[in-house]
Amino acid sequence: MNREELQVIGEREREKQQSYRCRILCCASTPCLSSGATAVIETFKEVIKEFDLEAEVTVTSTGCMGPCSRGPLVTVQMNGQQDVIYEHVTPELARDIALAHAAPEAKPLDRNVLPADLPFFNKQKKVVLANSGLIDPTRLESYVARDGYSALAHALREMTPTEVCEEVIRSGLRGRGGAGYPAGLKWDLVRKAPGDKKYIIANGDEGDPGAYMDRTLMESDPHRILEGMAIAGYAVGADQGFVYVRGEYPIAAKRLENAIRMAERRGLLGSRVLDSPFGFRIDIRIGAGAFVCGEETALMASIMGRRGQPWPRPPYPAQKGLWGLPTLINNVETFGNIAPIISHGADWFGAIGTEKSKGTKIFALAGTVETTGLIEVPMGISLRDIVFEIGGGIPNDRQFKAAQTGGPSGGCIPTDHLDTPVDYESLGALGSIMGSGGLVVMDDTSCMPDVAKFFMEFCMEESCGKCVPCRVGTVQLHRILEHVTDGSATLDDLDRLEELCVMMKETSLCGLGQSAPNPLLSTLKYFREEYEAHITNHTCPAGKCTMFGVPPLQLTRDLLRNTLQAKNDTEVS
Amino acid sequence: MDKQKRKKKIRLATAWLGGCAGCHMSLLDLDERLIDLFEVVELVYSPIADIKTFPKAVDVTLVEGAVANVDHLELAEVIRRNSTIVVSFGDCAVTGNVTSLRNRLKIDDLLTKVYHEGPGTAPRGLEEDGIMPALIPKVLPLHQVIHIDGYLPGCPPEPDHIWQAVSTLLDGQPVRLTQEMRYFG
Amino acid sequence: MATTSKHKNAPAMQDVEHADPRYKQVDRTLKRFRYRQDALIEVLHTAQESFGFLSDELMIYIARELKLPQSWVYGVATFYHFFSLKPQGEHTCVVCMGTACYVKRSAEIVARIQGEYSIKPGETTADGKLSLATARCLGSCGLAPVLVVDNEVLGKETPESTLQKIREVVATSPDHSGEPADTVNLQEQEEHAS
Amino acid sequence: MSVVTLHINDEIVSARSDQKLLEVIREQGIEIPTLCHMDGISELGGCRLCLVEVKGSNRLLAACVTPVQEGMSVYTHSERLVNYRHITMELLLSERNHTCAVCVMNGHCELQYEAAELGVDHVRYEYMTPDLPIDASHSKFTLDHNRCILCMRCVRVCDEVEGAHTLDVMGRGTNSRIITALNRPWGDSISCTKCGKCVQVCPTGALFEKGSSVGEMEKRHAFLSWILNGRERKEWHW
Repeated sequence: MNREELQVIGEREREKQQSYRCRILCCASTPCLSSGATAVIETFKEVIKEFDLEAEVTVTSTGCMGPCSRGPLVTVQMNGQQDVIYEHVTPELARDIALAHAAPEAKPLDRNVLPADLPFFNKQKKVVLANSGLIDPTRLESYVARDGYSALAHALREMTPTEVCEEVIRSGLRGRGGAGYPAGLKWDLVRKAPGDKKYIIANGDEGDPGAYMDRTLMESDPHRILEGMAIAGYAVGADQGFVYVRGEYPIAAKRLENAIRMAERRGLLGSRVLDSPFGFRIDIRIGAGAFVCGEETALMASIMGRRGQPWPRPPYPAQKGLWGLPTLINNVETFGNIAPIISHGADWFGAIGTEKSKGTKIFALAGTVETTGLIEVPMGISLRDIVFEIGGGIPNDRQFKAAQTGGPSGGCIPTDHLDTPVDYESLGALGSIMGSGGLVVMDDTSCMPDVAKFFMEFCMEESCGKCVPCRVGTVQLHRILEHVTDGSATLDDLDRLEELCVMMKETSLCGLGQSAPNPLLSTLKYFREEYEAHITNHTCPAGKCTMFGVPPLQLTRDLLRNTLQAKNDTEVS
Repeated sequence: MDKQKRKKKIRLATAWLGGCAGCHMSLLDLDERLIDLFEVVELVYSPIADIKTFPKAVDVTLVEGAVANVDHLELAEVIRRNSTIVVSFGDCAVTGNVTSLRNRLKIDDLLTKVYHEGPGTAPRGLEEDGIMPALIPKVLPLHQVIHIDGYLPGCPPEPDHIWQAVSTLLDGQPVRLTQEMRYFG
Repeated sequence: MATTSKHKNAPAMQDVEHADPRYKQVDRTLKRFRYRQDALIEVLHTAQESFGFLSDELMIYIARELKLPQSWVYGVATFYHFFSLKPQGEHTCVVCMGTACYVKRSAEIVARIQGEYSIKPGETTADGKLSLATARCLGSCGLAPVLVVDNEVLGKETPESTLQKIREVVATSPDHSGEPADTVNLQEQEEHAS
Repeated sequence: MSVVTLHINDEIVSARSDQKLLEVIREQGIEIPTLCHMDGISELGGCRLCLVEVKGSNRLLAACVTPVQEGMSVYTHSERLVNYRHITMELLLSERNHTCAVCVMNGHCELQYEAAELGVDHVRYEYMTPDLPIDASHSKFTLDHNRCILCMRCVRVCDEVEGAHTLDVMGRGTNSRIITALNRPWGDSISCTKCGKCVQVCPTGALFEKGSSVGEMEKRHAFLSWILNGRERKEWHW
């Protein structure tokens, strides 16, 4: 297939869509599926069949629409009218929706409609998720109809690999996996690395508990990632790519596999991409349940079929990666940004976001907030806007306490810093990280030492065991936190806690160990009085921890007193 | 040690918690140096002396053994309260050592094995009668129970090392051991 | 390689592999990856899907086919949470312990199940009826707390509703013809949807 | 091979460009502790004792895996490093049951030596006292998991020098354990050649020859360079 044929496919698909008077889009990503989307889709199909509406109404399963807690979600598009989004759709409601919109004088229902001016949608800026919820992720044509693969075609025909790298550098795009290393610089390093065999890896091993951006992207718009990878392959001179998908995401893996097959069949991947001399293949590797495999060297070990243990850098993957060859490894969300950058140009992209953090970021908004779900916001937006505008505030009249970003590698941000702009530097300055984009909101029923313990336990179980500070340090930190939360710790323990945290940050081998103390350090920094309340007053301000009330040693002393008492009693009698 | 300058003798105590008394044997192996020692110190409490209660206002206490039962716990607290300087004396006090090998076992299993299954079976209920001090769930090194001012590892510490540590202490210096003197084991 | 199976310590593999058709699925994956050693994890995935768990015999077979040391295969299989070296119970309950679910107190659900069936996460009841597991985020944070009972995803659960569900499921007699009619597998839902 | 110059603790030093920092530091007579490193086998970078500060890098680098670079300025014993090594050693001692007094390697143990060297006279962290087995099924050697510090020297020497790969490691994190075959008794292993290389390179009393009692086990490392030199120069091809 060449560029012209690609345009024809897109044109034909658009015409076909326009021919329907009413298009019903049903979200079919994991959250909506688990709240009953399948039955809703079935109902729509039945109704269309029952009333012979095949020529006028079409039903499409799409990717994520955003407000997952309000699922199953359904969008209805009518020619010349504004889209209507329905929440909490049941099969009964689906029937009503279909009939209401299919009627000659179509009028939306007055039930379960999400208002069009909902801040949840207004405050967002969709770049990576632009297609999510609007296209059928299982059909290539659906993606092509929204100018899919045109960026790849453009890059292959109009740009040299160097120019592609320069464009990405100029855009200011930074890695979306967490650390925020400039993506273009990485690409350029791999491009300049000697050798004619190189690899591209898309990191979809999203391990942060509370984060599901990458899964949604892979499920909702798989071709976007493939296109980004192919452009990267062209830019750095690689002919093989891998998508490493977390094992917990079977649907994402399946849709990607399907997408790869279709792209290969159409000549968008394979030995001659779009009839050019450039050849690029993509394979999928399924993770097997190890958080540490999100770390790039561990991930590569896992792709090579080994224990997912990181190795010391340098040498960096750009020089020596998979099988010792230069490897470009980026997060799937990073690859999701590539096609828009090539299509619309670096300047367009650079206009979004802040000085040092360009573009948008996808967050998985979860926890105690009115509307949870997946959001994409321009960098630099304040946390307050995210929590109170987009998220709609804290339910049940409770107070906001902290926002946890970056999962087990990130930190907790308290009320005082709610107006902090969300970008790499500002979050870093607060002792947290952008991370891959988990954002969990906590209300005043959350106990901070307990939250720190939760994350430390996570890191302890996920530590690969290669280096001592992480392997043993996490265990010791967790043990001390256990003592804090059961009321048996001392103030000395707090000092020891801090010292060990700093030591782990500086001496651990990989990112997991280096960032594992972050949740602890940030809660200790902003909620120290809570720790002290546990230690000195033996109380948990949030009412979460079960306290001994007295340290175990004291308990033992009571035992001693009883023993002495028993002794005396025997002597008396 | 400058014996002439001292007017008042230093009040020294040694205590014996959960250990094998090997450290005290090693102390006695100071041999003729003991004579020098006792010219400047007064031994106010020790398993090798017949004193029943731990006295007040002790200058230096060497504690052998780990904290294994409630009696140890109580004594450790008294020692800390009544002493200016407390030294963990030997590996059991410093690390738990052999005494702590039982930490992997449940106390009940341990007592059953020792008192009810072995030779010379004791009548059941002995440990519940309060005659035996209750064992604490895990044997602890001394510094996890009370604040410690100096550590003298070794199993047992060599008499030379003891002499080095004690003589610096008596000179009013903190315990500072050279590398070859601070080996565990 | 033949010498391996003759050795007294290795189980007689030849008979097992041909008698059991499930080895064919493993063979297919082996062939697909051209017996490359770096395909180990993919092969283990297939093996686990076909057999439900990785037995010693299975791992010895895979080690031999990929010409990898047995300790290597075992090291990889135990590194990743996905691989189970023990057979699972008839019914499984996976409770999500991701941050969002934890904040919404999924730990209490685990504690209640633990109390009722006296099994810890990762364990199976003595009668082999129920396996309890915890997961690190099932990616349905909007529905927290989330759990999966026999492949059915349940959202916004309480300890009571969970226990009731588990009691119902465990009470159903094991249906060897497949899954109970009312359970809907996520994967199947996906197939329906697309 | 080109030559580079660099600063180590403010002294100018020259080195071959293919050398690792650790080697150059040791050539200067500077003692820097290591437990996972061993001349002759591949590097692991896991014990984190040989971390050094390099000017211009905000991360601490493990000397055993860091290649020398022209003009780099390295500090080996800053206050921060000394403190971190101290903590690392405490962590190691707290992880398993290192009861020196009843260990076959008492007095010859690298862990014991480095602890004394680093001034660790007590451990401030809680002892984990895990319940770990001892594998005494082998006819010549014993594997005591209680003393293991997971330095992986045995795994690497078995794979790289002996070529048997009998040993590997299972599990992850602090639950990692050295295994033979499918975590079966060592004595049942069909790949073990009983060469004893793993025993000789083990820094602690985790691997020892049967029949040795407390303090009797001493390890010899010299065989490794002997074998490797011989292989490299093909000395025995006649």
